[in-house]
Amino acid sequence: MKKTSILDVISRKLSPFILLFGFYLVTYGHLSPGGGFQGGVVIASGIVLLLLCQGTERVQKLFPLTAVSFTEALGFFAFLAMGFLGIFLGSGYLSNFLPIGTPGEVPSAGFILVLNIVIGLKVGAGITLICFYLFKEED
Amino acid sequence: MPEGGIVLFIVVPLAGSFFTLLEKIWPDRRITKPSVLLVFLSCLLILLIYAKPIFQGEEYRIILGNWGGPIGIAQAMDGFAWVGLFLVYAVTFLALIYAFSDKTYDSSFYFFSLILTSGMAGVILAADLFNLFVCLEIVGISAYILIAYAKKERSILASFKYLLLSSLGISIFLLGIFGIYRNTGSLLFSGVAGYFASPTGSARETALILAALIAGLGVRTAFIPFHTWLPEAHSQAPHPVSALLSGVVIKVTFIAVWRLSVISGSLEVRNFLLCSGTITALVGVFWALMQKEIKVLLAWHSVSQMGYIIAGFGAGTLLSVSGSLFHILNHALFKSLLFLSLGLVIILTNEDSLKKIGGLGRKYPLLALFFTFGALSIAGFPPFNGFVSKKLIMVGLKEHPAAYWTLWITSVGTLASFTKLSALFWKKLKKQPLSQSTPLRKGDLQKNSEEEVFQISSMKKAGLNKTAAFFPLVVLSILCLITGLFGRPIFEMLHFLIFRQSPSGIFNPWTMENLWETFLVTSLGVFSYFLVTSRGGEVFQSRIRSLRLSLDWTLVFLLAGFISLGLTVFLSKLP
Amino acid sequence: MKRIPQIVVLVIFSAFLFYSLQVDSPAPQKARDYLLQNGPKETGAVNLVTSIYLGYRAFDTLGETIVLLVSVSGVVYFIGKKQ
Amino acid sequence: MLRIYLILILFLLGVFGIILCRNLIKKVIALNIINSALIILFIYLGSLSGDEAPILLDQTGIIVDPVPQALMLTAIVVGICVTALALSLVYKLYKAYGTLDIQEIEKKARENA
Repeated sequence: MKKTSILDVISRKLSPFILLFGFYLVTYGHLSPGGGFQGGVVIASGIVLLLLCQGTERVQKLFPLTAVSFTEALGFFAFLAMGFLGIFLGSGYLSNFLPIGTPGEVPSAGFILVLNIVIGLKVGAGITLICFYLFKEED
Repeated sequence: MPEGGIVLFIVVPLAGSFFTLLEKIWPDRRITKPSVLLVFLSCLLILLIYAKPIFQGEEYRIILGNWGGPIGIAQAMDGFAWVGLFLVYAVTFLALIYAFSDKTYDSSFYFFSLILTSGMAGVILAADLFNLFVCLEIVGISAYILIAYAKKERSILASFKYLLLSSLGISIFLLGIFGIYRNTGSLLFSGVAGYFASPTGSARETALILAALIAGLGVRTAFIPFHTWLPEAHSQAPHPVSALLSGVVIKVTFIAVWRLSVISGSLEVRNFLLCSGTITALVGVFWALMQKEIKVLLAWHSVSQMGYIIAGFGAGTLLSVSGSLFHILNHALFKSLLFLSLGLVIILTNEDSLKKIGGLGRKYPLLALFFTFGALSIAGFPPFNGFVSKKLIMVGLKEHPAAYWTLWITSVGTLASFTKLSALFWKKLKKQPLSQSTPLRKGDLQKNSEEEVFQISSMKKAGLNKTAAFFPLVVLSILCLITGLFGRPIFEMLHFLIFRQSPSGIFNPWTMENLWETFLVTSLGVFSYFLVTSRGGEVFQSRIRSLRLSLDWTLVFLLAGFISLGLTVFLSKLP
Repeated sequence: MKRIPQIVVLVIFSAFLFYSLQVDSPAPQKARDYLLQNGPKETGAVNLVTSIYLGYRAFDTLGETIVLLVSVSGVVYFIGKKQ
Repeated sequence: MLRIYLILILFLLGVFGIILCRNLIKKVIALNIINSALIILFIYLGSLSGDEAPILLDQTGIIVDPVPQALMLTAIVVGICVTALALSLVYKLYKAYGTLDIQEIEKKARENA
């Protein structure tokens, strides 16, 4: 079955916008509907679209496997470290220690904004890795 | 010690697991073992710091992160949780030291076990239903991976069956959380207590909620309708993992069942637990007696000893409840001692069926000694700890004669199956065991193949570091002995931890009548051992062994258990 | 055939659920009313769902990222390496 | 009243599937059906007490109960992780036993034991 070039072109053009939308969902998580998980999954779907259409080798140049698994592990321990900071600076484990700012503007949720970004990257990397390993074994 | 420190029990193993991940990136710098040692020593240290206030009856309840309002996650640390945490850290520490001795376990094994430890600490400290759900999921997912760690066919199949069964159980548990949230609007255990004190929902909804909560947790505690996954999963896991699973993981989920049934205060759940516990004990020991593989026999024994614990809790009298907590502690000690010591036997002879090994006592007297420590304490022999806690449960069960006599027969069965297991060490095989050093001539092999013959390889040849393997066995044997000798003070301490008042009567296990009863049980046990290993017995054993439960039947058992629990609660709630 | 008793148990299970699961009235709204007043003040987030799962109940999210990390390393452990 | 019965039928569909299907992948799919049925159940409960998204930016009506939505985020990701692990176990089982039918796998396992 000859590989048509439509998929190739479309995926290359479409996935940057998917990734952009994913990052929007992550960073605006505390204002508009969205947040770490939903944004992370949208980022993962952008990368998986590339995986499906371009095949695993070419995607590995853009998202090398070691870097993705590194962000995943680091994301979890950044979350853990934020918890510890909560003890020293805030009032208890996982409590807010950054200034809250006025609710409604972008830099407003302090602790939650940083956690959102950490979770977004981690879920994105995690689900890409799962799909990557399940696809990679196929070809 | 500020109560904010409770969360350290969950977070310190997590921080430790970070270093085991680092080893994947820099494999040459060996940081896994020191980080595991550091994690467990610091956790035990924090536990000791909390010991003094806890034993004076202090209790810590915190909302994580000190957020206001009814939404925060609550955690509670009381005496009962202290005993659970001590159990988790002590037994996991010794099992991981045992794993140090075997080089096949690389850094990812310690990563999964550290996450398992933090999940178990989370289950014990949870005072919030949804947090309990998440921690159960953490314990579950790391247990699935650890069971299938050896990547053998049978262990992957056992892990997949366990995954399906406990995922269905967790979904039923979610149904229970749904019911609680719908009626109380909060997920805290205090909300649950408030609901069961004055149920706003109708009788049928309370029945659904209670049955869903207890059945969801029951799958992980393996009492009778939900026990089907345990023998396969515990026997196919690597040796330190099966010691961990039998010794600690099922106890931790039973602590959650204990908490929920105490909060719900419903008598029907207690009676259900009593009769299901006694049946589990009997079924467990009966099937254990029939097995020919060492670890399957031990796994069936975990089922039957859990039956003791559940029946003790179900009876509800002061003596039997503290006896069952004491038995949780003792069972974790001697069951992990048995799994670890027999794991060494299996590694050395790389044979795990009872029929093919014999006469190990002469070659490995130390191993035989550790095994006898574990076997005597599980069978309930006087100086060891099984004797004290089993006597407590039996005395507490006096009012329920049916349960009393079933558990009495179970102790006879336990003794019979452990004489069968000890045949490993004293029974001479027809053919002398070939030691590794004698060169095997080609002719020699055919001649011996029909008799049961095995090669004993020495510890070094099997690639085991002797001290790391024997250290946990020594510590566990000493602990078994100490908790046995100082049975009464420990019992009084546990009694105080649960009921906040010291025990009324003086419980003295060392009466002549108890010793006479143990002697009777021993003689009956040895007699039934010979009965079982007789000609007819062997045929009967192989027929029972051939009964295998397929996966969909285990799921149907789960649903049947859930329905029976729901109906008993519903029928009793009818006005 | 062997499936009959299984189907019987399943039918009883469904009947029990149909009979006992009731969702006629919404849950008491203590949490939502509390959040309406001092949700944004305490956490600064306007989206209440995010303020719950990253603020009030951040520990559940921590537990869940552990599950994700363990599951990914489990998949890598079973499928990743070429023996 | 119909909505709750539809959700319950979806849940029971999953339970029937996980027990009666012989193909392993169908059992994993049935597990997902059970998980999504529970998620819909919780969200449906939350939606009973209001009709607007829980965002406090110039909202007019009564907002929906946000707590079940936050809980279900966790349940969704837990469902994904368990499915991913189950699929990798199914893959290893397929490589080991050569078939996806649970009864053949159990027959083969009994022979080897």
